[in-house]
Amino acid sequence: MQRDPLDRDQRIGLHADMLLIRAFEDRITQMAHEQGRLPGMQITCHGQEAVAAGVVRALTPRDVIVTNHRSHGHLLARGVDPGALLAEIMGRQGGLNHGKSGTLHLADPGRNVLMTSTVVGAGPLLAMGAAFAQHYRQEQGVTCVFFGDGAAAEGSVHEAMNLAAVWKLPVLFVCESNCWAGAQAHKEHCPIGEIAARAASYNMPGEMTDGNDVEGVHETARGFLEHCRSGKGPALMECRTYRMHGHGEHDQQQYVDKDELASWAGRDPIVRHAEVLRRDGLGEFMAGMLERADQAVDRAVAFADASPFPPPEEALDHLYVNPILREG
Amino acid sequence: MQRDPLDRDQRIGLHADMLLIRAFEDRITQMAHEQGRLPGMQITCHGQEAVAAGVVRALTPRDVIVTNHRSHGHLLARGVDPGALLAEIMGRQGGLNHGKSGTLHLADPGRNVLMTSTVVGAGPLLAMGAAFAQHYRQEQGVTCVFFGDGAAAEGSVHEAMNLAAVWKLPVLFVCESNCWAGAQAHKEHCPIGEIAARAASYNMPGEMTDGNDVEGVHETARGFLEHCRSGKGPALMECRTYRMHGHGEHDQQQYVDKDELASWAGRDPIVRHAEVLRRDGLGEFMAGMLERADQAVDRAVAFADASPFPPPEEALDHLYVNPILREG
Amino acid sequence: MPVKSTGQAVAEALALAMEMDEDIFLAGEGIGTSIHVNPHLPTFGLLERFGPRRVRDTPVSEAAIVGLAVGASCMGLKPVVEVMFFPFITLAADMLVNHAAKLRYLSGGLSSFPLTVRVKSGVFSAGCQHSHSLEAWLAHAPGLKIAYPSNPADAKGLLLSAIFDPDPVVVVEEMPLYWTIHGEVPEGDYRVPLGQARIARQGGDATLATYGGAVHVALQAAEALQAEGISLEVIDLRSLVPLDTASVIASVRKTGRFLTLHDATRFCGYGAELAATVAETCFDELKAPVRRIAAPDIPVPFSPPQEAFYKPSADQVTQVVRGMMHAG
Amino acid sequence: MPVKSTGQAVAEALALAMEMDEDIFLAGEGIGTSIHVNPHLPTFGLLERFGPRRVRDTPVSEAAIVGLAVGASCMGLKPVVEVMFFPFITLAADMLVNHAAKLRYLSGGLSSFPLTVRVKSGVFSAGCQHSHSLEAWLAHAPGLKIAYPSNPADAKGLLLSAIFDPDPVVVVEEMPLYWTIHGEVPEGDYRVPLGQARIARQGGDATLATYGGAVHVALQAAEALQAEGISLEVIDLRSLVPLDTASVIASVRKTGRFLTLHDATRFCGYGAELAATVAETCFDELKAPVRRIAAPDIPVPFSPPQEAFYKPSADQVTQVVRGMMHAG
Ligand SMILES: Cc1ncc(C[n+]2csc(CCOP(=O)(O)OP(=O)(O)O)c2C)c(N)n1
Ligand SMILES: Cc1ncc(C[n+]2csc(CCOP(=O)(O)OP(=O)(O)O)c2C)c(N)n1
Ligand SMILES: [Mg+2]
Ligand SMILES: [Mg+2]
Repeated sequence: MQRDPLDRDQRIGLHADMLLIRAFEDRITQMAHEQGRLPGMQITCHGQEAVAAGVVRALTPRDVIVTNHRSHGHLLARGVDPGALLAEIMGRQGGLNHGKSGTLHLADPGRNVLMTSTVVGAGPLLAMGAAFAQHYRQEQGVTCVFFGDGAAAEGSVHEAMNLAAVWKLPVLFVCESNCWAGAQAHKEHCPIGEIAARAASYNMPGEMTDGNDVEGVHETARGFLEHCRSGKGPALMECRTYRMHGHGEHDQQQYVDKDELASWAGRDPIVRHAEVLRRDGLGEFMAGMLERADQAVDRAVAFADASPFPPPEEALDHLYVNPILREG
Repeated sequence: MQRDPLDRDQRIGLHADMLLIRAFEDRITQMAHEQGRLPGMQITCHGQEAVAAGVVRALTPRDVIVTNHRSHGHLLARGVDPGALLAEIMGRQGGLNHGKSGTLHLADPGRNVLMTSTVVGAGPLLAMGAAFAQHYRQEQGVTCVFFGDGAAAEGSVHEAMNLAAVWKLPVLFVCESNCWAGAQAHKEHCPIGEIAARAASYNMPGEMTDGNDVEGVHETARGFLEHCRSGKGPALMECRTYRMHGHGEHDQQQYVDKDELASWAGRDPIVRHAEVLRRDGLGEFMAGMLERADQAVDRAVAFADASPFPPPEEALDHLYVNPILREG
Repeated sequence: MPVKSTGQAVAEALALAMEMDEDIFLAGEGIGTSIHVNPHLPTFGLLERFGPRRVRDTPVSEAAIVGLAVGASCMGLKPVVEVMFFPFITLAADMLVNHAAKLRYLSGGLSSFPLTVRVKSGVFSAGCQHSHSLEAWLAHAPGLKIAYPSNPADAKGLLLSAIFDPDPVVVVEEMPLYWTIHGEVPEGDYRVPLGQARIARQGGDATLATYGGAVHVALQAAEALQAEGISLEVIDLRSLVPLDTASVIASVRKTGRFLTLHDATRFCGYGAELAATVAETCFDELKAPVRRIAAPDIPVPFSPPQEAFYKPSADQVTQVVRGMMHAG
Repeated sequence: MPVKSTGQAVAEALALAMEMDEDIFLAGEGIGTSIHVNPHLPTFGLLERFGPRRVRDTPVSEAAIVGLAVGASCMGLKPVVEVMFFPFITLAADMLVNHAAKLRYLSGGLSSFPLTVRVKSGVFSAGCQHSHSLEAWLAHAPGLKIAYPSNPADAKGLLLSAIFDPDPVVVVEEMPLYWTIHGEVPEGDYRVPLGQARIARQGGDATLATYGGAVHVALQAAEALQAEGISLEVIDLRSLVPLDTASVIASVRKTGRFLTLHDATRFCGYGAELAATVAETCFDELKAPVRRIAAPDIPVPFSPPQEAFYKPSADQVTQVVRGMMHAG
């Protein structure tokens, strides 16, 4: 497929997204170590920002996102308000989901970040259903689902790919292959060493890409999205990357080889992209970007801190559209 | 792999197995149309006998079989007593499983027909577990699981193949690809047209074979069993065949193309094999075989008819090894 | 009013709903092309009438069937999907309980899931992997609503309410009722609201609450008791969630005696909830202890006399009621 | 006796069992190599001690984990597998309920399934896809046994009984107890028989039956009530199936008042079974209506004040008991 090359604004935009994600998550990391500041566990995509930025920037507004426990990047790249995001992570009333979700199921249906499940492997099934609706209504939308390499072991992922392929539904399956599933290394759960190889058995295109190359990810995503949009059915894109902060901020990563970690640190997607931009004479456009990202995060923290906790009894709200009244 | 060619006794044995299965099931067909004679539905493997005979004859006694709703052939080829089998189908006390199972979950653990599930797609998971035990104990056994092409759409089958492959468990996955899953044609549930293609994505050998060629099936099974037995992990064998009697005896097959059915009738595995044997000068060894099969079935019917129904209150038995006593 | 079978009433509701609303589609295994040719089956003729866009046969993938409904409903469609038999609900349990039921809550009320799952229950000579009444499971999953009709009019009216309800509803259809129970069915857009029980028979001495096919067993028992001068009030709950607690309690306040009846097993069955609710609420009015009639705590056995033993009978009901009359 | 944490007690039971019997192996997600380094976790150190043959990290495949146990146990091994969190039991529900629980029955008693499933429950700031107490589901599945310890000694003793029980047992471990509850643990092969409740505190005015972490809430309430002159008997059920009905009833006969407490939601919860049983059996002895204290019928909310609202408190217990004292 022949596509227009990325223009300057697009390239700069990709970089800005990655910087915002990194800045936001660095603050999460910091806050996670302040006792009592953040309830529950914190899961960042530190090191994987290129996947979020590269794929999400390739979507149109009517395209739908389904994501998982490692969702900050997807949400921020989609333009979700960092304040509402952080407030949700903190369980506040002003959070995206009024504190019902917390850190693990962050969703912003208004921006078509339609559903988020922390049941590993569930996302692809939900996405298949959303894509069915797009197909049924003959809309031009595609549903893009992010899932981990570990998730690919779940039966649900197979069922989703199979049905999407049989019915030619517009699903872009994006596997963020970050070398780990919890404390389990990729080869311990995946006998062939890659997930993308499965695409052939569903008669859909599939490809392994360098997940730390934001422009490459973006290009690949654009190609696959065209495929999906043109009625040819789903596609599978695997992005090889690395989970730099362990499974979550509580993870000490004792089981991770230090050299491996260091080698991936040397491939940091932001540093790499900054070099590329500078090489291409675009260095000046990065000026002030970091500061702006930090300021956005400062505002988010201020907003979230100022947001009260929701009243306890509002725990009863939001379950049904037509509530059930029960005594007892 | 170089294997000894089949000797005469083996070839005749394969034929005898197919004849017994056909005779047994023809009687089932007949009885199914006698109102009130057989409780529940009847599912035959008419047309698929070559898979049962070909694969099961390739197993050693210590190899384990896990089967599904279409199990008569697997059981009979394994040497299960036709009388106990029929009695179970009729819900009698003298049945294989004392009437608890009935027609759908026929199992004979004493002959290593270890488990039978009629939850489509469950067998491969059970087989993976049984093979784990063989592997754990470093026995030489292989677990052979029969499942349908339709079953391959279930997530459970993916999970079973993936784990068996990662752990290199001795499972022979045998997909009886009989062109239908209920009233759904193969292409409606399988985007690539074959299940065997998936083997590659699990890094295991896989092959599509002619499921109506009993000697070919047998050879292929022997090869894959050697692979499994040698510690190299699982294998996937797909046998292309046809479900001649519809899903069950109650199925009128309105949705089946008559020409297709006729064309497969022309490929009947028993007729084909008889021709091969005759061609190879072994015709004389088939003399009386049909009669012997029929007599075995006559004896089975007599046994089953004579077996009483189990006492109603014995419905309470066999649930736990250490029963739970409950009031109420 | 025309007299219809329960199966025809379901089919009528499905057809009517699809005519009324283009956002409604059906999906499930064998709902379009079926191995059965039976005009009393609930999707009989719908594929021919509405075409394959709206009546979709799925692969054997229960998680995908419900996942499809969850995803598509979040996009605003109103999916009506079928899970063939109740035990297979286990394969879709994650999608139902962790997704259909929870995603609205997790979103903080931003999303909704107007989906309907139809599932067939009942005991029909197929053994325990096809028959297993798990309504108590669903009722214990906040976020779902559950309807369980006993006759054609309710089957139509409850299903239409379910389909147009903005929340996820599971409608349990007891398969044998499709062809055994006929009755008058109001024409047009007839709805039975979820959460309103029906007094199936008035009585003054004891209240029996039940649902589904067991309603007919209860009515038979009531008839027999009448001859002995005992007057049993039979409540057909129709909807298990929301439960019409008020009607049950009002009846018990009148009769002073309460018992429950269902084909599901006893321990932790739906009858426990009913009995507990009445015991909590009607302490002063009860003249005898509450009683529960249910299947014994075993899987459904196959052998016909044992299957009959499993299923609670009208005799059991009369015996228990007689005992309650003597108690106080 | 040495004092241990609940997590250490579990680890001790696992280690002891594995030393005693070579047929025992462990499998689950992250049970060997873990993202957590915490000596109070129940499989801490076991991989190092027993090696990867017997302590097996699995891919993220819950159906496969339980399928592994079913298949391996049918071959005579005694698998002890872990499903990480209770909501993920839904993904293994078919394997548990239609296979582990039913296959022995279906075989007519020819097979047995001496497997143990450990599953973590509890509320721990992760929201409703990680926290959902489904013990009532398991208790409603004939063929399973269920243990639910509240303290280190029982955690060890029940687990050892479960592992060596010839039937499938699910042991529910409330995760927060691992590190919050310490106690004396008998050394060596200490077993607590399944089906024997423990009087956690003697009392004469009312009987409260509960299990797991809620036992500590009940004891706290009992202490507070003592100050008011109300004496609450607290029964720690320890095993939900079999239920020690006799001990519960004996206590109610003594006190004349009965209430239940659990963290699971109320409607169709385990408390319904308890309340119904007592209402049926102790009609003449009850001085006040039975009462159930449970979580409201909502998913577990994330926001800390709402999570606290969800979980039944000692205050709720004291209030209800006070009310019962006034009632009669
Ligand atoms: C069904 C299910 N099983 C287990 C878990 C626990 N869990 C959370 S994340 C995770 C690892 C997932 O790995 P992967 O899919 O590769 O995603 P990553 O965390 O690497 O982004 C596990 C096992 C879960 N949330 N859901
Ligand atoms: C989990 C589950 N879903 C649905 C069914 C109903 N069912 C029984 S057999 C069958 C078709 C299976 O097709 P296939 O696996 O190809 O086997 P075949 O009948 O062709 O031998 C279906 C859908 C079932 N038994 N289990
Ligand atoms: Mg990963
Ligand atoms: Mg088939």
